[in-house]
Amino acid sequence: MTGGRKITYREAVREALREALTRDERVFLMGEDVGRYGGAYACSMGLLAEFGEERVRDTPLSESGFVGAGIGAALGGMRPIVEIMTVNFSLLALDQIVNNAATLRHMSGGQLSVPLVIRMATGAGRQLAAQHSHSLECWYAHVPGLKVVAPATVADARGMLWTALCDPDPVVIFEHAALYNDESEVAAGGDLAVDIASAAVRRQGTDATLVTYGGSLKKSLAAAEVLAKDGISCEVVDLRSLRPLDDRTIMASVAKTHRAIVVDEGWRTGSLAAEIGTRTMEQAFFDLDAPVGRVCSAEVPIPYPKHLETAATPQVDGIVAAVRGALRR
Amino acid sequence: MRMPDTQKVHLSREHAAELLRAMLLIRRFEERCAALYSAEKIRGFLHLYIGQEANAVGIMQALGPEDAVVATYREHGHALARGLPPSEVMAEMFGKATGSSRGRGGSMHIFDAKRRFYGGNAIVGGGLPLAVGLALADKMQKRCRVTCCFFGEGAAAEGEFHESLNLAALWKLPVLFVCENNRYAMGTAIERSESVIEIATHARSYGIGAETVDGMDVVAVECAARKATDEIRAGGGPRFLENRTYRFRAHSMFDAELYRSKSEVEEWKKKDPIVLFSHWAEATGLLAAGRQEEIEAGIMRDIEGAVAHAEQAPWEPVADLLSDVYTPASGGPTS
Amino acid sequence: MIEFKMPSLGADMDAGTLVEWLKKPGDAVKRGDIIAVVDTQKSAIEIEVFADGILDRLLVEPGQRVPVGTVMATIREPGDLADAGLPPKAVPSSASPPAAKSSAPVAPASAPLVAARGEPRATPAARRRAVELGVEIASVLPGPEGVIGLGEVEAAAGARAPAKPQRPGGISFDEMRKAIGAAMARSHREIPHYYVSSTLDVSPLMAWLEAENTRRPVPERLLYAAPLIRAVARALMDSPELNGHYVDGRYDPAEHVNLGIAVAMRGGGLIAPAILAAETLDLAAIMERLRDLVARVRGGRLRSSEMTAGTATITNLGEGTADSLMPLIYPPQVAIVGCGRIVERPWIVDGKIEAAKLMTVTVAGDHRISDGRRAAAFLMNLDKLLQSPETL
Amino acid sequence: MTDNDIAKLVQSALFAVAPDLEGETVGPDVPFRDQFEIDSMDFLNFVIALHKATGIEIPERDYPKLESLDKAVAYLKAKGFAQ
Repeated sequence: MTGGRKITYREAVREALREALTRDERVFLMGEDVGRYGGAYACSMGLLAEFGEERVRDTPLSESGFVGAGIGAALGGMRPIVEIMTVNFSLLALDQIVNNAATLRHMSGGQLSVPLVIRMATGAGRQLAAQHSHSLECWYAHVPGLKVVAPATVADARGMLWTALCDPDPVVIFEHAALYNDESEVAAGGDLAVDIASAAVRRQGTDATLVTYGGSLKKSLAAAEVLAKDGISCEVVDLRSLRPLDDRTIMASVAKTHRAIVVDEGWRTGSLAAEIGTRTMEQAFFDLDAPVGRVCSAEVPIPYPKHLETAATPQVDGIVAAVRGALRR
Repeated sequence: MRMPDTQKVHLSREHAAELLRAMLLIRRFEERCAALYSAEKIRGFLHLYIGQEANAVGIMQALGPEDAVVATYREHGHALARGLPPSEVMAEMFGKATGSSRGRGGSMHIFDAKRRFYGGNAIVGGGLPLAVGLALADKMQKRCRVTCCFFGEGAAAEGEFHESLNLAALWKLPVLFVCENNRYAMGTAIERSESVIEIATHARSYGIGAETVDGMDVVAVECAARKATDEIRAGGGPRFLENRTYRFRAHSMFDAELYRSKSEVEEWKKKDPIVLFSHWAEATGLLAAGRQEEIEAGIMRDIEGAVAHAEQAPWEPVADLLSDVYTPASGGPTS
Repeated sequence: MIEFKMPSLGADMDAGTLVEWLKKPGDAVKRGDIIAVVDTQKSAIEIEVFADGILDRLLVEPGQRVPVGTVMATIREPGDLADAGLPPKAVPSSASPPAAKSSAPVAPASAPLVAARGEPRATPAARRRAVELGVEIASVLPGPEGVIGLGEVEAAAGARAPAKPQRPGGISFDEMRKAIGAAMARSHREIPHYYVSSTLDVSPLMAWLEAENTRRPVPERLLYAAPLIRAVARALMDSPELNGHYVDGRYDPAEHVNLGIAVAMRGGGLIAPAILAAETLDLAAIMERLRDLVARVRGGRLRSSEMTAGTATITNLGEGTADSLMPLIYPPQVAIVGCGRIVERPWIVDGKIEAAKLMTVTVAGDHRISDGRRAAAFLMNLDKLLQSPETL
Repeated sequence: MTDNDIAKLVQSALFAVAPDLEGETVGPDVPFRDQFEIDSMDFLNFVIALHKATGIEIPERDYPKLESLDKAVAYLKAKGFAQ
């Protein structure tokens, strides 16, 4: 990319936060340890000094309270960004997200909007065991009234926040914790907002479509690379938006490759992969030359030891095997 | 009935008539709702406010149009007290398109954005964080407004109650917490659900100025509310009122009331806020003879008008089922 | 209640596609009535019913492809009440393994599907492409894991002659070839063939025929195939070891000669429907049957009994072809008679060289049932019959 | 009746006995047998069809005169089937 510069995913999130706080006075960041500590994943490091305590607001450990306060503040005309440390903790705020943020517009007959952005870390890979490693994105993607996005690249991490803030409805952003150290070039300056409603084809291919998102994108790309050496050409679709799902991009790819494998770090049962598989059956049945494949997490709370954590979550080998299975070779 | 301690309330004849009118409107409106429920015009849950009218009416006297109200699923009383037109509230009870929430909410979810009436929350305790956030927005935008949050004593057992009190106190937010302690969390008596039955104690433990108020006395409630909102507007942070009150009707229409005795209900009915207030006002000459009948007649006309409106109002077409899930401009998903 | 099942119309048939029902529920059916038309790999076949009764329920819809043995309809016998209960299983139990899957599968989701016996496991994309390309899915050779995918369909389409993609009745050349291949491979693999041949003087036959045809008006003229068939049928009646079915290690000689007539199809391929009880028919009747068979082979509609009832087969190369052939037996039959073209050659009769019309006839027999001596006796018998055509 | 009409009649007789050939182009001077793998039964049926259509008796020895489209047209004309 010309004129680009190399930054990490974490820096991208931080830049996006800084940009948002600078561009719009109504924006403020709120969450546990976002201020003095600098954010559990150091995404907001330095922002407190720059923007002050009012706008970079440390909260008590009360997820329901501060997420609900974020909803109230959004109703009151602010543009809050609420950070929840991990998706596991977000369950304490599920009431506010599902019963309030997602419903207020509808329940009020269209009178209210909740322009709230909730960010949270998700996913396994750092040996944090069963209360810090899960991928529950699909629980949120299940809920009408919410929008759910998952930036899988540094550029998306840099760009999606602003787009989310511009949205009049609640947007939940899932940042896979294993991505924060990833480094990549992003365009310098300009309007970095990216489309959060459509999927991106990250690699073109002809033999099989890998549908994935978030932390599984790089594994899927790696698998595609392995398969390419054997002459198997994979198309890799990065969903980016988990709600709404961009059916059109998925189905266009399946129509081309005739095989779909969904790579999803969530548990298989009731997963996003299940949803995508079903939609593919509904919309692209006659394009399919193999059953839709799924590479998901094993049905177990994510274990602590490295080898078990690895075994429990989607890996390159498993993706490669699933593609070969679909191709019957 | 005793005279209020504070002399801040200037009870003009006009104001007394207004208090009586507001309480009677809720009472008669809800009595009509009960009948309409039996006639299957109103469905779902219906939690009547009858007996607690003094709370909504008294508190609203202290709030201006710029202030916000967050209420519970018993909020038709609060909505009427806040000034929502009875016809819109009734249409909402019916689920009609002209209802205050276009029929999408029903009895538990009455909203009115222009009157800053934020529902209508059917999750016990769920409204408190919203009120905290609304107040936070006001404070951050340096607007001198109060957000008043109604909830029952049952909410004090919820985590969100404590999280919200803590946050509001921590950030000195302009919230008026109003606990309508009617002694029953659905069918569970306060002694069986709360380790501390004086709910105001919790607020004080978070450093919030709190008062216990006779919730059957509309003047007492108004006085306490005026004092609290004055302190909030002066930048004193949140205040907390625990209004001791009682609902005369069952929790909802499906409640056999096995958890309380008839004699207890009868005992409380002696403290009926409308009867007490009207007798007192007549006795003190604030309410002329025959004035109440006049007010009643006007209310009945309003209610019949509201029912007629609700009956005739259109249903929302099924074709619009998916509307109001996302803001249209945001291009929300339809799949 | 009688179950009307998808019949097996040949050794090589494992499934068929219903083309149409010719009767509807409530119709009375008699033994021998044709009630359905089924597409096989070879032809559209009219299916007869083998019992009297009232057609009760139709369980298979036109266009549906079902394995042999699948109950396609139920027939109420006189005295049966209408079936008020559950419909019989549409697929015989042996054809549908129970899907006993664990509720908590740990295997990858892309584990192969369990297919019913005989059902080609073709992917949705393959099925659609097959329709687009005019390829019958059953004719496609499955790929790895027994699955017919896009690749297999496209390969099959690419291998096919492009000029005439379809037989009448929608039968593809590929499919025909595959069916013949399967049957003949089985024949070659399972049947120990022996061959015996003789060159027969058919001059008297041809002379007689020419005289006959001169006499007969055009519509009544005979082909030499007619007396030949009659002579073969009569000779077979005297050779029970050459006329019957060998099934599961048991030989069952036939009472009649249901003589399969190998009819070549334009563009390649062969089909051998039978003339039933050929030995009982006179020349005119044989000629009529032959004409009818050929017409229906061309038009793509044969009867199921014609496809299954053959007890022996004759294959007659005809004019402008070759002198002799070594045919393969069509299982479960045990013999086939191959006739070369008629050629005029020098021939010694009573020590003198004469010009004679000759035909070399080869019998292929099944060594499990008979030996060459039996076939030789048959040929001698046939020769004798052909020398007196007027008696045929 | 023109040659063309007679040729049409011959063709329809051919297609009547071999419906699977319907729509094929019939070369005028190539023997049917070579073009379409016509066998003796087909040919006999073809002769019968011509006979029925024209009423002309066609002796067996004349069969070779009907082996192609041009020849068949010429034969039928020679037999007086033109009026």
